[in-house]
Amino acid sequence: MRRLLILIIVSVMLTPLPGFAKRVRYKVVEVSNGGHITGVVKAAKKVPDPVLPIEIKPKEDPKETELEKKACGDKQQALMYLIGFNMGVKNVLVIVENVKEGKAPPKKDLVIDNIKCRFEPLVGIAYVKSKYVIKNSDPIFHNTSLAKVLKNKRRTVYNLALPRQGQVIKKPVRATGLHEVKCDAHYWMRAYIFASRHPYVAITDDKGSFEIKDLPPGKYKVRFWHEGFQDVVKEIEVKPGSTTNVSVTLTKTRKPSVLSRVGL
Amino acid sequence: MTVLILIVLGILLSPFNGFAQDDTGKRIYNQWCAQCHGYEGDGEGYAKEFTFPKPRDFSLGTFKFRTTPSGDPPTDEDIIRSIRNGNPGTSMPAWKRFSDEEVKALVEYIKEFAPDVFEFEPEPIKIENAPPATEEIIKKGKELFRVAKCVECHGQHGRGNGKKAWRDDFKDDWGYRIDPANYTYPWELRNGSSLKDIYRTITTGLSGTPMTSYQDSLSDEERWALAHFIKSLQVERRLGISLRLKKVESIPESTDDPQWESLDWLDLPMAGQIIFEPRHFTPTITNVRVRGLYTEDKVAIMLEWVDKKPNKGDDGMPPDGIRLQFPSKIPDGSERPYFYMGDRRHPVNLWVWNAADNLGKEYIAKGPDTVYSQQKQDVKAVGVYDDGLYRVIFVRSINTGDSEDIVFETGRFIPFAVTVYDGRLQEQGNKGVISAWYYIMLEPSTPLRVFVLPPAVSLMVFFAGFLLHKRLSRKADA
Amino acid sequence: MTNFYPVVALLGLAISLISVFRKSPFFNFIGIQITVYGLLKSAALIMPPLPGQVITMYMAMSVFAFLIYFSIQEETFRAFLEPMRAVLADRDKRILRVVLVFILIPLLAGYIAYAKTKPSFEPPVSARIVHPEPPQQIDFRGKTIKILGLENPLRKDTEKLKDYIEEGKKIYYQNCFFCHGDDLDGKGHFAQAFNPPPLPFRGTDTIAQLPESFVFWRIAKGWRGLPPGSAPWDSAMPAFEDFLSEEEIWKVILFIYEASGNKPRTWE
Amino acid sequence: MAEKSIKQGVIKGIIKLTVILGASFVLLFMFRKMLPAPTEDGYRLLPVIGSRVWVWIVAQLHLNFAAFVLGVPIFAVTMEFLGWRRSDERLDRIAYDFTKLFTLAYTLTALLGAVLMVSLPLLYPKFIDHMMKILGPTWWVYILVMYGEVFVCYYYFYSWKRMKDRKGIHVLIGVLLNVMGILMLLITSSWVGYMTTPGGVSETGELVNRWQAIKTYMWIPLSLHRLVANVVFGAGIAAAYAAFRFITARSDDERAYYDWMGYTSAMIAIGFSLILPGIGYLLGVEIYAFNEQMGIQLMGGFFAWLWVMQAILIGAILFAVNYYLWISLNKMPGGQRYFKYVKFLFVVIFLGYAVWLTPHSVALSLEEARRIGSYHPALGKLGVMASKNTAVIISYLATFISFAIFRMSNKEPVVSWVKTGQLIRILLIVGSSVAVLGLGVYSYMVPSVTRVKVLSPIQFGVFFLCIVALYLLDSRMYKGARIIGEPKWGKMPERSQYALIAITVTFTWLMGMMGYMRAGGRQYWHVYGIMKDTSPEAYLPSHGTASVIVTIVTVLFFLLVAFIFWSIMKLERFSEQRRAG
Amino acid sequence: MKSGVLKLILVVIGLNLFFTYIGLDFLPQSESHPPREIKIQEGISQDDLIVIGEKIVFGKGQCMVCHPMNAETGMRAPAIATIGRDTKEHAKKEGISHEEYLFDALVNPSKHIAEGFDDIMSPAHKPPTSLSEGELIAVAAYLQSRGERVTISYPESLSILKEVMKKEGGS
Repeated sequence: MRRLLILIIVSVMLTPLPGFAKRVRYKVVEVSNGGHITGVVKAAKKVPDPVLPIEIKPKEDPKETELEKKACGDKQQALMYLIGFNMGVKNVLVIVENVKEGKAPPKKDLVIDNIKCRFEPLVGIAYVKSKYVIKNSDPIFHNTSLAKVLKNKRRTVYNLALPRQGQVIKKPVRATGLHEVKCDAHYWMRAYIFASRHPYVAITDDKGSFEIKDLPPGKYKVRFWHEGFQDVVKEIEVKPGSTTNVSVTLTKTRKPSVLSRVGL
Repeated sequence: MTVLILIVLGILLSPFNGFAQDDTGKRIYNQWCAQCHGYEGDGEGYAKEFTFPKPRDFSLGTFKFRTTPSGDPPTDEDIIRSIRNGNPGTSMPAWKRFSDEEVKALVEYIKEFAPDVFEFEPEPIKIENAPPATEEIIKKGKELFRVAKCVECHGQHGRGNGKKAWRDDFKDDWGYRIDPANYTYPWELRNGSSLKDIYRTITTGLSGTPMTSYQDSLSDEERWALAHFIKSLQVERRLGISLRLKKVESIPESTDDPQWESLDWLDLPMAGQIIFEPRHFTPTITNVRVRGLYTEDKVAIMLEWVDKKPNKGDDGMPPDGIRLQFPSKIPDGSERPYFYMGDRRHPVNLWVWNAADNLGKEYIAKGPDTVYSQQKQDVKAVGVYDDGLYRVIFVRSINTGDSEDIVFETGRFIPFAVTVYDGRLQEQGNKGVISAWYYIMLEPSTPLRVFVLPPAVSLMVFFAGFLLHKRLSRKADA
Repeated sequence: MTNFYPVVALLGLAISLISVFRKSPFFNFIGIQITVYGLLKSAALIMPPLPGQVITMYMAMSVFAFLIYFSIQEETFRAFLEPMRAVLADRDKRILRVVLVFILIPLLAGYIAYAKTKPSFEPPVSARIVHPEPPQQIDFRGKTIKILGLENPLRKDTEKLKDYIEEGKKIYYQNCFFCHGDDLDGKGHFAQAFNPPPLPFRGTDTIAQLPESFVFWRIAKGWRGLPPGSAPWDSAMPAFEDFLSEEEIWKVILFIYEASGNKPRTWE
Repeated sequence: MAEKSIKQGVIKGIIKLTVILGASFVLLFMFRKMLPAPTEDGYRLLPVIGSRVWVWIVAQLHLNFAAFVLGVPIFAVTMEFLGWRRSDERLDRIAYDFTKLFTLAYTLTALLGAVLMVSLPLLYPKFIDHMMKILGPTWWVYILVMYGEVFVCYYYFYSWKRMKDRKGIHVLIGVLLNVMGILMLLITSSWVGYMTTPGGVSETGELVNRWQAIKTYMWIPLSLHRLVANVVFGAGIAAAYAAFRFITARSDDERAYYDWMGYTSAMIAIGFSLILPGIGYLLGVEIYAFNEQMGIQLMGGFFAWLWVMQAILIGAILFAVNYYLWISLNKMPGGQRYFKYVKFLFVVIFLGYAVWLTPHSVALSLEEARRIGSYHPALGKLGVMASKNTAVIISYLATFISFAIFRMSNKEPVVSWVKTGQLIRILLIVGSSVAVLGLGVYSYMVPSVTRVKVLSPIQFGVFFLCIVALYLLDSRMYKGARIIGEPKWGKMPERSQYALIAITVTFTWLMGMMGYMRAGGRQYWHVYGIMKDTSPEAYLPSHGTASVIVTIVTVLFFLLVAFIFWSIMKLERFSEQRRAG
Repeated sequence: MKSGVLKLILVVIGLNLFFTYIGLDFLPQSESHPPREIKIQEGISQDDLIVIGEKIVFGKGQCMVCHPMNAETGMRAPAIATIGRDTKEHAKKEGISHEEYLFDALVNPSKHIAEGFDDIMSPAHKPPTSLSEGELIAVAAYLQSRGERVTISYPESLSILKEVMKKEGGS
């Protein structure tokens, strides 16, 4: 009888809990014989990779301006459309969406390095509970502003100043979703990071191929994101122990904000 | 039977925990905050276009004024502080009227607009053992001011006119143009102007704006030194009603003549012109400083105000400028012309200077829309813009002989008012930033009676005392 | 500075208590005056400081009243005058007399004369009539509206009252709040720039004392409508007949009464 | 003077009046010929001081003397009646002295009236024609009543000695004299009432109904207010006379008599002044009823600050009265017992006066206004009518208690229920003051219309009830009480007499200022709403200029009164030598 | 006895002076003057002319029925606030003097209709408004004062008004 009593009390207590449950999106669970996804991302046609003109605005004291001109030069290869001879597109984010449960995300910090007035890497993946490691390897002042991309606004998550060369700041990864990294001192610098709770995210290599392992079986949506191409979403079915192949051709291009910032 | 009790207990309990989300927060929010911050907390209230800076959009989840490191959500005390003390320089007032419970409920309701941001428990930074302000700490701070690149946005003298501030993508997360803070005007600092406030702003940064957090890039001592230096830039604001003009031999020509620094000054708090069409609700200039002196035949008045971006009238915007207003006749009774542009029965003199042609012009105004220039121009004006600060000197002879001009007299309270224009916001004509009537007084040489009367009075009192003494002592002996 | 005044008040009290025991009404009088002055000045701790003019008035009255009080009974009056008489007349008090009567008091009188005659840099403060009497009627965009005895027409249809107040709130926060304050306490964003400062609507001294048609006249005519006694040339109150319609003005009046928790005065 | 026969005295009086009236008519006729024609909108401007200021001074002097001449007889007749009933020779002597006072003052009042009668038609011909057209007949009635008044007055004075045995009839004559006085008061009040709140006339000023023109809004309340004010003023002048004689008295018994006379007249003055605020309130209500805007202008607009001045003056009067009563405790055997209450009463009146003095809107300098906003929370609270009413009532209550203490200080109650009697008294005092204070505080929370219409009258009611109850209680408790000793009349320090004179001077000055406000009520009109004042002096003078003019009037008035007092003393000395010689 | 009377006089004079001091120093010193009766006759100043004009426009003339103070959408006649400047430009375009244009606008309004408005105004000197010549000049002066320097004055502008009246063939 008492057990019944406890059960009811707990159930009553739980009623408001779904309010909290909603927040816990991803349950870490042991995946015995998960399925795998591999594939190649190709571009429909060769798109020339633009060159970003760099214009150093005069600083308060002229010595600084010279230093900055020497460090950053006057133009920079955008490295936006890296399309191999097999039309494979590099730096495409492959994101498996609405994953309810799966392996725990790896403990791997993402290093974001300000080097030669550009962010290294251009596209990266960060995992919740590990850290961003923001480095400034240039002799000049950088400030890294990392913000989550919303519909037409951006929510700043971190906004850190790195005045000295070799400076390193570590910050925990908390907010998930696609983030855009900018430097308020140099308007042409950019980087894109996808922070995720689960390991089922991948970046295509220079041949455009990628591989995601040990997915619990089930129906998923896979999103292919590239800064220069429109997003493409594919429905897939993962069967235990098998590898499903997903290949996509990116056709419609789009103009990322950095180009308008540099005036192209 | 017990099952029945249990079910009843269950029903009873469920509304109880429903109680936690009762609606005092919502009621207060909708009654006193929604008109600016919007009923959905997205900053789209109907008072939005009458405020500058724009009301906070809570739904985006980014909070500028925090005691927590960059990336963390604000603590409840942070939001309570913003509600309780308001933000200087904005139209967010200090809400003292609500009880603590009400404010707590209000904070809970506000946090509901961006729930995912508040999932983590933030731990605020520690602000203690602030070193005392010493000469070399401030010098160190000045050095850091350059190293940490504050100069780029805040300018050499911290007036918020750094070169980088003028790129068109210098926006905040909400998509509005934003100006770097002007450290010299403490009453404009949104996050507070005390040493601790400045230290806190440097350490946590204002996320959502280009103001970065230096918590990791500068050590505590460095940040305290920087805070001390910034605090030392703050100007002492002297609000008052009248200004004395000293008599000197000759009027210094250039604006940075040290003689001007030695003079007494008066600060005029400015407000947008909201009385006549076109009304101006969102001015940026909040203060004009007035100094003055006079010689045997000339009067010179220097006006000083901070304008973060100079508009010379050649960039498609109207030029920056200033207008000094005097009644055309020193009023004897208490009757005066209307404080903005006079009225039909009491015309006013306008001394106008603008950055485009940098010379003084004289106008007569009998109301906001009847202004015409004078045939005989007697006012000379020279203006200089240096690192964010406009300094304009108007010089005119005390009696120009022109019937329409005011004749200055020593020892009399002469009303004056100021209208200032910042070209960047298309301010011209009636769309400007105005002040109320204030007074200048040409300090008279102390009149004779000040030397004659007091000794006479004390002599008389002495004599009366003596007389009393004589009478009483005679009575005492008798 | 202000927390120094309670000490002054206590000092005065001590003097008068001692003098009551030593039976010298003169010092008792001095003690009481100091106490009164200390109390008046230390009122600034619990509320905004009393203006200068009011303190001088109260002090003058207190000196006059206590002088009378000590002159009621013959012996007390004689005892009261005794110290003064002694200083002026007695032989043994010669040095005190020379110092006090022949040096200090004349100098003090001279200083007061100097303070009064030296050119003061405080401009003349002219008392302003805050609630001038309203005109009998005003013409509002060509239509004459009778002010005396007029009630707010919108207050009658009660079921639409809620929406009127809501619309009034919208009008208030688009035309008035930057001077009269978000919380209707007269501390808006522009309040500090205008002299006289904008009126607060909270408290029992402003709109609580006024009928709604008076407030309508003030809003419609703004500074233009004020009689000379109320210094219209300083008032920054715009004439809202140029910006708002008649109904909008009535609605904003409904709102400011509702939000400030005051009841309008009815025409008796 | 008393030896003349009644007939001779009366004829002398009538001749004097006819001579003055005749002379003024002749003068008027001559001047009208000699002086240049008035401007076309009907004004002649007096060169130096301006015609308005001249008429203001003469009218106010004439008014002061009229109040004196109409107030004192009421006071004299009551004294004679009491003297007759209680066969107290002193009361009779005082009545005789007062009659002497106002008989002498008659000539001066008549002279001033004549000057006024000449200057008004000359300086404001058009206005006087209009007034004669509307209220002409009342003017002739006025002259008739004046003759009646003079006849009865002289008869009443000269028959004093002869009709010693037929006192009843003599008192009746006195009453008739007063009736005449009141009639004159009514007639003159109707003129002023018509000017400020006109009635019975068409828009363009044609007469519609003369009775309506007389019976205007302001007529009765103004007459009532003036009647009571006259009594208070008459008693005040009598007190001043007594003080003057006390200072100049040579012998002790003379000093004792005039001390007693000063005390009685001062108490009567203050007794009647208790009613004045009530009637003033009535007058205010009638003005509001006539025209809302005039009411607001008097209460809240241009004249708002004058009420602060009134507060200062009445406060000073109350202070002086209490001071006089407390000093007179010295001369009462057994008065020492009550001195411990004096401290308490002093504090109450001091605080009441402080609250009363707090101005509602204070002239703040800019910094103060910026710091505390244009309203000082505490001062704002004290400056409002609610607190002022409460302060007035509490101060009057304290004055009454000082009076009661004085009256019973030399008596010992012998009635059985003394203990309960004292208890009741304390209960009454504490109870009523708590009630008044409670009502005062409550009236803050209540909308202003209930405060004005309901709470203030209740406060006044509680106050009156308490006073009446105290009075009855004391008279019952002290019936047949043991007298510790007769009050040593005459043993008063000179300062107390200055207090008496201060009361009268303040009261006269206040009358002058209130006249300025009543006249100001009709702003720029001769007759409000009907006849515009288009003369260059049509503006309302500032309170400062008004104070200066009122001071000139008051000083002139007291010079003339001093002349009367001096001439009475001279006559008495002369008749003494003749009797002694 | 002598010193007693002296003190007496002192008290009387002293009190009076004290009350005068309060009256002069303590109370606000403001006189209230009657509203100035200004009539349109020879030698009237331009300012008074404008004041009368304004009274007529906002009062008897009933102009506010169609002419709003500030330009607003859907207004049936030009806004008054800037009418002085607007009519000056139209007059320059039409090549006639500003005064003539203003009188025309009042006496025969249909002659110059600003674009975007239609011909709905009745002549101001005819019933129902039936303004006198002096009043017409006053109104014209007020309209000119809204944005331009006033050149109209009484009686100098009478000649222009008469001439405009003749042309219109009016009374």
